[in-house]
Formats: sequence, structure tokens, C-alpha cells
Amino acid sequence: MSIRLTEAPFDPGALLTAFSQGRTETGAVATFTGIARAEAGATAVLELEAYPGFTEAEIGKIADQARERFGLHDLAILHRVGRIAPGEPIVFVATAAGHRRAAFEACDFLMDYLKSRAPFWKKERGPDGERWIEPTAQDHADRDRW
Amino acid sequence: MSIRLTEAPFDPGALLTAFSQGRTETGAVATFTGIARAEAGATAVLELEAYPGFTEAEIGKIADQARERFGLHDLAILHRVGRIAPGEPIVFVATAAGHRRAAFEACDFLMDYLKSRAPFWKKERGPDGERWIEPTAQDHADRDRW
Amino acid sequence: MARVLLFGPLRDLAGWRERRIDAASVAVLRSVLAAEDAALGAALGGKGVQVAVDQAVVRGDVALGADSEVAFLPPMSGG
Amino acid sequence: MARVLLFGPLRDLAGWRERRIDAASVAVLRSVLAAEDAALGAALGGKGVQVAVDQAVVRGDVALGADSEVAFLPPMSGG
Repeated sequence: MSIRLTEAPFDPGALLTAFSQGRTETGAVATFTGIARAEAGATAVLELEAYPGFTEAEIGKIADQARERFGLHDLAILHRVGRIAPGEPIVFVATAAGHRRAAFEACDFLMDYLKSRAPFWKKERGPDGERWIEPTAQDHADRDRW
Repeated sequence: MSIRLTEAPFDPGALLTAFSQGRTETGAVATFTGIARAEAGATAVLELEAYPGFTEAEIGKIADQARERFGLHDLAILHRVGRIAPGEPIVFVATAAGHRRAAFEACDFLMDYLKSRAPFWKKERGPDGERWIEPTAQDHADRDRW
Repeated sequence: MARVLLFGPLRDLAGWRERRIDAASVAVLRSVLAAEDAALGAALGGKGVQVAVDQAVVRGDVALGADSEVAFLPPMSGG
Repeated sequence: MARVLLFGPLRDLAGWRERRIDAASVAVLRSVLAAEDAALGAALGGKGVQVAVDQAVVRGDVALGADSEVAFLPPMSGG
């Protein structure tokens, strides 16, 4: 199980390559990559702040829940922090399980947590200045499905 | 949109790298990689047969449905045919959408179709000989969710 | 001479995957195949076996041209 | 001297991210901060602001040691 934060841009494909190798008993690997949108042409730059150590530990508690609940063989989470330009990946989640339903559901569950309650503080800098962002009503509704 | 069959082993990570690049308006990329399991130590080798041309066209019809139904920006499907050793990827599906719910659901939908009704014929060669495989009851139940 | 393709268990049963056979229609083709291999003939009419002519699934009898491709598709297993 | 950390909007409001402050407890620390910056003092007691001591969330007052790390965590936005 790997849970990491990074200030540098990353390639989700390289992470999937590493994650999927050598798995003779794993039938299913699901991944999710969240990408910073340009928001219809507005050149918004995201700035994500974490509390190093605390943030990984809190994510780790939910990851342990996911491993137990969905019977995962493994999981990996990488989250960008700092300034993120449009088109750059923000978050990558990979889950490995015996069968695909568990892999999909665990990946979905982890993303709902990461987007709604994980210890990050998010600022958007656009042409009209900057603002701190709260989870959307949809993020909360997604989280409440579990 | 890309729908391909291949007789050669492939790296799902390389496909995700290509698929996720240059997407400034896509917020969400979901992928699924199906891997041939060793089935608890039995050295089973899968052999998958397709009807080249027909198989891609049939998958393409479902892919068009998925694009419409989930509002996808793009999708990619690569499916192995021929002999597949344990631990090797069999299928890769990637979906790109504005938001994660659509990307996840479309990927899930496509996999349920691919595993239950796509034009493949699957043979398993194990220590006790070879046998043709039908979709499992679970595969049919998964497909019926949509 | 239609190009006839067998897939999956039908191929194993027949012992061939592709042949050229002279037949004016799918029904005639079925008769020709059944006459030389009764087990195959029965299997081609089995439950869930579909027929594609020129890569499109057809039902009932269909006329075949000189270059038609006829595929017998047993129940699909998924990938 | 506890190490005091502010995150997100609290950092912007205070104009600093990290300071060393002498305080025997979280309650004393709140008083010290409110005395020098009333707006910050109010914000630290605002709805949904959590306090972590040595990276564990605490409720109510907690004694601080010489090397304690105290973090004020405004509502988390998710990633």
C-alpha cells in the first residue's frame, strides 16, 4: 500500500505500469486520475495545501477501511500539492482486487473521500483573483452514498 | 475513440499515459485493467478468439452507447486475443469525462459488456486439459444492472 | 465459393477454422456441411449459434454471393 | 515553545504559516493569538476549525509540551 503526496507533476501511466506488474493473483486493477480542468477557458491555477504527515495518515485510515471493506489486494494513492496548472493530473488512485466489482467500488469510494473530506485546502487563482474552495454539494452527496 | 485487438502483451500504463495527455477540459479519467489470474496456483493459460473486424465493430456499437449515455469525452479499449499467460493483462478500458461519476460508470458499463456479451470465445488450458468458458452468472447479473 | 468461418467450440468440433464452400444460400451451406459431418451440422443449428454474413448477423435464410463471408458464431463468452 | 501551524484560509488571514509560541496549553495559546490578532482569534474558534496536537486531532483543552506541534485546521476541502 502506497500513499504519497508530491509537489511535482506526475504521469499516471507510469504509476499504473508499476502498480499492475507481477500480479498473478489479481484479476482486476481500477484506476482514477483527476485532472485540473481549464474551466471553460478561464486560466485557473489550483493551489492545494496539505499537512504533511497528518494528511497521509488520515488518508491511510480510509485506505485501511477500503482494503477491509472491499477485500483489496493492494492500493496506491498519489496526490499533488502546491500549484497545479490546467491539464495536469491532481490525484491518482489505483486498486487491485480479485474481481472487478471490488476494484471499481473501492476506487470510487476512495475518490469520494479524497474529494470531499481529505485534509487538503484548495485555492483557485483565476482572472478574477483567488478564492478558497469548499467541497460541492455533489461531493458531499457522493460521499454519503457509502 | 480507439477500439483495438492485439495478439501481443501490452502495458496498461503506456496506454494510460497516452490517453491522459493533453486533456485540459477532461476532469476525470477512469481505467480498468483485467489481468489473467493464476487461479490459485493452477497454471492455466487462457486462449481468446475474436472475429477480427466483427468483434471491434460490435464493441464499437456499445462504445457509442456509452459515449452518449455518460457524456464521455473519449474512450479507449484494447483487448488481447490469442494465448494469454497468468499475470498478463487481458483487457484495458479508459474513459474520459468532465466529472468522475460519469467516467467510473462508463468504465464499469463497458467492462460488464466486454465480460458478458462481447464477441469472444474463451478457452482455458489447465493441468486437467482444456475447456471452453461461458460467462458466469455474476457476469450476467453485472450486465443486467444497466 | 463462400468463405466459411467457424469460431470457438464449433472450430474444435469441426477440426477446421476456414474453408471455401460452394453454396447459393445459408440453408444450402448448412445442408452441405451436415451431409459431410452430421455432428457439425447439428451443432451449427444449436441453441444460441448465430450466423453472420459479411460481418452482419442475419436470421433465417440468406442468399450467398461468390465472395460472401459466412461465420458461425457460437454463444459468445465475453473477454 | 510550541510549533504553531496554520492552514488554508487561516494562514491567509494571519499572514503567517508557522511560528514558535510559548503556551502551556491550547487554551493559553488561543488567548495569546487572540490578544495580538482579534480577527485571527475569532477565526480559530470558528465553525469547523479543528485542532491537532502532534498530528492527532484533539477536543477541548490540552496541555502543551516544549516540543508540541499545534495545527489549526479549517474545514477541509478535499483534494
